[in-house]
This record gives sequence, C-alpha cells and structure tokens, in this order.
Amino acid sequence: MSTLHMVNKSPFETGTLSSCLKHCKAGDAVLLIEDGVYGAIDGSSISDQVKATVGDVALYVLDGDVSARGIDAGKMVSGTKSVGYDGFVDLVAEHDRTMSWL
Amino acid sequence: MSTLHMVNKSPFETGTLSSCLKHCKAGDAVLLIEDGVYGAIDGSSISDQVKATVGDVALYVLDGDVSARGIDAGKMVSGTKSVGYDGFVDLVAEHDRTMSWL
Amino acid sequence: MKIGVVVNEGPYTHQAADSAYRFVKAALEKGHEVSRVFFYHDGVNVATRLTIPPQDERHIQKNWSALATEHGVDLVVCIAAAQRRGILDANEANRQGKDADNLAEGFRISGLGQLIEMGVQTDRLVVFGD
Amino acid sequence: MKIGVVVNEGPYTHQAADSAYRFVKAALEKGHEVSRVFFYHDGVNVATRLTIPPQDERHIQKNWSALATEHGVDLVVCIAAAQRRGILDANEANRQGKDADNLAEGFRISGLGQLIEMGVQTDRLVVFGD
Amino acid sequence: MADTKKFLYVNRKAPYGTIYALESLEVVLIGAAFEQDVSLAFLDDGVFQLTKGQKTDGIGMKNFSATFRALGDYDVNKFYVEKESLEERGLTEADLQEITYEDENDDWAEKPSIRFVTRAEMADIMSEQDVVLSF
Amino acid sequence: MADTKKFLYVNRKAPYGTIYALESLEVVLIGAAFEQDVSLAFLDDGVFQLTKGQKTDGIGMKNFSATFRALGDYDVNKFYVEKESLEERGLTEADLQEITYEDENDDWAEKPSIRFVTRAEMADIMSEQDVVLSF
Repeated sequence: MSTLHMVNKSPFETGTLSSCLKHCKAGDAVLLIEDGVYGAIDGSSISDQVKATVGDVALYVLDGDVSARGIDAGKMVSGTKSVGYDGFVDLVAEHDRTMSWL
Repeated sequence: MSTLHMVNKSPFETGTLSSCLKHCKAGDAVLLIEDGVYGAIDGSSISDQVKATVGDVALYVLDGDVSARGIDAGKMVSGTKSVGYDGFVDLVAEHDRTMSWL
Repeated sequence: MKIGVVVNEGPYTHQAADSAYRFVKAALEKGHEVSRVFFYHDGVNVATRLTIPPQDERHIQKNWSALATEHGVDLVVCIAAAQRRGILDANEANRQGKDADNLAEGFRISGLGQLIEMGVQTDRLVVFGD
Repeated sequence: MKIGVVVNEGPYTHQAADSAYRFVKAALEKGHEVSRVFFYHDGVNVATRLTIPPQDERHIQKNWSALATEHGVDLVVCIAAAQRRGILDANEANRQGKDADNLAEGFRISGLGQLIEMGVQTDRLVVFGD
Repeated sequence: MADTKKFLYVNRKAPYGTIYALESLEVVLIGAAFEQDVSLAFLDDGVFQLTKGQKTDGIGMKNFSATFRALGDYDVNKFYVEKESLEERGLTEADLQEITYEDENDDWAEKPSIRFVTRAEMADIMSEQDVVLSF
Repeated sequence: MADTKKFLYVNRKAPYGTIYALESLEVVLIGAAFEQDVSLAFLDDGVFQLTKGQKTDGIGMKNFSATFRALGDYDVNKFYVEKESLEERGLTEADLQEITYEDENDDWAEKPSIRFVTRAEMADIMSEQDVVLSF
C-alpha cells in the first residue's frame, strides 16, 4: 500500500513540496509536475531536504515540464527519475492512491 | 520618498512576505491584506523576521480581513496598526508609490 | 483500470487544464478507462465555447471537447461552481432568465454528487489544480 | 488625487476583486478620483453578466457595474486576456463569428495601452491580484 | 457495505482569501449523503479554517465557519488537525472553535469532532485512504 | 519629456505553470510604444523566466522566452536580475540566456541587457520608480 504524491508548485514560492516530503512514508513516490519540477534542482535552498527524503521515497519529474523550463538533466538531484505522461499514468496505476498537494 | 508595500498572501504558504520585508527601506510601510494578515500573528514561525523589520518599517493590517479570519488583536505583533479601507486609501496617498507583492 | 480526473483551475491562467488533458490522453492510449472528468472551482471556465485564443496557441476547450466526441469521456461541470462564474447551458440560461449561454459541446452541467460518485466508482482519482 | 486600479483575478475564486471594489469605493468617498479600473489576467472574468451567485452572497459583477453607473468609473477589460478566457461584447462576438456574448453593463473591452495610459496619467497605481 | 470507501478531504488553504475552503466544504456536505467513511484533514494553512470568532461583515463575504459545526449531524465527525501546523502559525488548540457530534454508538453522548494529531499521525491517516480529494 | 515616468515591471513568478509571466511580457511589449523609462525586475521565481534552453514541445504551450531578446529593439534594455534569488534556486548567471541591445548613444555597440544586482540594490531600484506593475 503506497501513495503517489503530486506536487505542482515551485518549492521556492510555496511550502508545498516541503510539507509533502514531511508526510511521505517509505515506499511512497513523489511526482513533480508543472512548476513543481524546480524542486529537483540540486544545490538550491530546498535540495538538502529533498535529498534527505529520496531513497526511502522515489522522486520523479515530468520530462515535458522539465524541458519547458530549461532545466538541464545534469542539474538535478541524483536519483531523480524522469517520466513522460505515459510513465505518469503508470505511476498512478502502480500506487494505491494519488494525493495532489495543491 | 517612500513605498507602500502590499502583501495579500499567507506567509506560511508562500515566501512573499519574507521577500517583501527583505526589500523594504526605512520609512516604507507594509500593509497586510486578505490572507496576508496572518503575517501579523505573534509567536509564529515568521514573527521574528516581522519583528526585526517593524520599527524602521511601519506594519499595518486591514481590519476587515483580520476580523474575518478570527485573529484576536491581542495575538498580533506589537506595533501593528489596524486600518480600515479609508485608512488603506490614506496610506496609498501618503506614500509615493504602491507595490503589490503578488 | 478506471481512472477519474478532477480539474480545479481555468484555462490558460494555470497549467492544470493542460496537464490534465495530456494525462487523460495518455491514460486512454494505455487502455485505461477514463469515464469522467469533473470540472470544479475555476475549472468550470474550461467549458466556455466563447474563448478565442491566439492562433499560435493551443485551444484548450476544443481539445477537451474532442476527447468527449472521440473517446466518450463524460465532461461534467459543477453547477454551483459554474453559476458563480457565469458558465451556463441553454436550459439554465432559460430557467435563470439570462439572455445568453456559453457551454461548449461535449460538456454537461451537473451536481457535486457526480464528483463523489466518480470517487466511489473509479480505482484511482487524480486531481489537477493550483 | 488620481488613483488607477488593476484587478488581476476573477470573481469569487480570489478575494482580489472584492478588495479592489472596497478600496475604490473608499477612495471615491474620500474625494479621490478613480478614473479607471483595468481588468487583466483572470480579472476579465469579473465582467461576465452570466454569473448567478447564491442569493446569500454578494454579486461582484453588479457591484462593479454600479460603480460605473453611479460614479462614472471607466471599467476596462483587456481584449487579449478576455479573448483567451471567453469574455466578449456583442461587436467582438459578431466579428469573431461567435453565437453569444457575455460582457456586462458598465464594462468596455479595449487594449493594454489603456493600462499603460492609466499608469502615466494617475498619481498612484494600486494592483490587486493573487 | 461493499462499496464504502475511505474518503479524505485535504484542507491546506486558508479561508476567504480564496474560495477553495468554502467550495471544499460544499463537496463535504454533498458527499455526506453518499454514506462513505469520511475524514477531513486540516494541515498547513487549512488549520485557519477552524479558528473561532470569524466575523466577515468587514469584507462582505459569507461567514461559513458555523457550517463545520453542522457536519456532525451528517456523520462527518473525524476532523484531524495537525499540531505542528498550529504551532508554526502561533495558534493553540484553544484558538479553534469547538465542534462536536453525538455518538449514536454511545447513547448519543456529545463528543469532540476535532482530533489533534502529530505530523507523523497525519501521514499515517493519509496512507490509509481509498480516495484523497484536495482543493 | 514632461510626462515620462519610471515604470517598473516586477516579475516574481515562474513561466508556464501560470500565465502571469507571458501576459506580463505582453504588457511590456505594448508599453514600449509609450516611450516611458522602463525597467524589468526579476526576483524570486521570476528569475526562472530567463533560463536558457526552454523547449515547450512536451507541454504544448508556446515558448515565449525568445521574446525577451526582442525587447532591446524597443528600448527595453534594463533587466535587473537579483543574485540572491538565483543562488537560492541553484542557478548561476550562466544558466540564463544572453539578452543584448544596441546602444544608440555608443555607436550602436552591443551591450548586455541583463544587470545582476544584489537584493539591496534591487530594493534601491524599486524605491526609485514612479509606477510599479506586478503580475
């Protein structure tokens, strides 16, 4: 039994990603979409918190949103997995529930 | 020459108030409206930053927004001034420019 | 798998309606059943047929309407949210004494019960918003 | 003093249109001149005459229209933002081949130049948004 | 009942500044008729929805805070409020309104609907749901 | 010119997730015809508007990042970008696209439009304006 958490907001504008990470359980996954993908940038003011969670919790980014925002794959937190919309659908199916952090 | 800064967002949801305070100059005023009025609550995770700024910078809250949200006057950071919409208009007139932190 | 989708924000202003559209298309292509999409809050604004986006931009309403026509996806607009925001079908306009309506093809107006029902009947619920 | 006002969010969803309305009323009561209010982004959605808010809620569009009628405030809706969101007057609907229009009384549709002009001509500009 | 599901309504936004809190409550009211196992989560700015003493005359908006107190009559009586969210906002449990329900399994005794939970407990509650609705 | 005012467009939001960045740019383009003294401020998430290498095919939205490079032709060439905002976001100056203008007062020499400023300098710039437009 695991949860797919979706975060669509920049972690530098809102506390949404931070709150999400504090409510994840081992085996859960976090999918960053839209402005949420900024949360995967390494070397930022939030990246230490992200790195402390990743491992027990899988971190995904939606590739179209990453490319749109000009974020280089090399700039992302190590272990971040990139998926397309088809991978997004698989993640929804694989987890028991989806929770949107709006 | 001074600026009236307006903040309408909760400081616990977004970094807007924090960013605003970092860009204030002595003689400026900050007016908290809508969900921004939560920024005046004392004893919160943001109140130290607010208190460090108030003095050089005047802090106002819009009273209708405070009452709507059930915030007791006694719970607010010392030095916070309460105004109505007429006081809001005066603040706009008294300062050389108004800057909305959206 | 049966997937339900909720759209909480209006077109163009937030990406939510775009993200949801791409998600639904991908789910259908993978063979999942997306029986219903529920539009709530400003999401009801997706359903107006009066938008005229610039020619070099995507037409969000038409994209959604095509999903209804081509895949039979049930596009439900919450009536209470729609009335607050001025989204009406011909029946409602008539009943409320309004001189115009603006609901686009493929959308229908109904109650919040349709959202709960979707939650009960689907295997997964995905919410797109702000 | 001449005050210009910008409204960047739609009705009911965000408080911006309410706050701006109360501000404008207070400014007029104090004898200031509020010659124009410019509606941009989702703010254009304030201008639809098709809203039917619950009876125990304020009617945001009618509040604004009354300011135009009673105080001559010029309520300008940005044409580009309005077209993206499906806000049209009868002329535009006709020109664009749309079968309905929804602009409320007291509002007029015009270009972004009216926003810049307002900035140039007023002593203070106050922006309400999200 | 075979098709009873655990529904969680997640409230993370403050009232009045945006409509999400009000329209979320409208869903809860309608949803009550469906006889599902309903819980409400209040965390982050969502805890502000439950403050007592809300008076909206000054902003011309409808005060909907009393509606929370009516939910007990519809068997909606699990309000989980996160303690850490309160603390970060300078609030205590005493700043929230009292919300009760009558327990039909305990001779209609009046009991508090609000249950204060830690962040870890909130995470557990989230992980036990069938359907999570966020607004 | 008696009625030339100092206009500041404040950009604090990321592109694509919301429309504010795009529609703000549309105002700047129209405003350029009014021959005012225009500056653009990029701070907080607004700095993300200027990243290079944006490719929007995967989300079906219009890529408007090239439009910033056209603003120099309209005498809009003061792009103030806050250094602290970049750093907090894990960005460096090299992550932003190059934006230049031709200086008519210096034999049309090509010069950078982006000026990197500290937070304190940004506060000074804000305090010198006649009109501040935020989106």
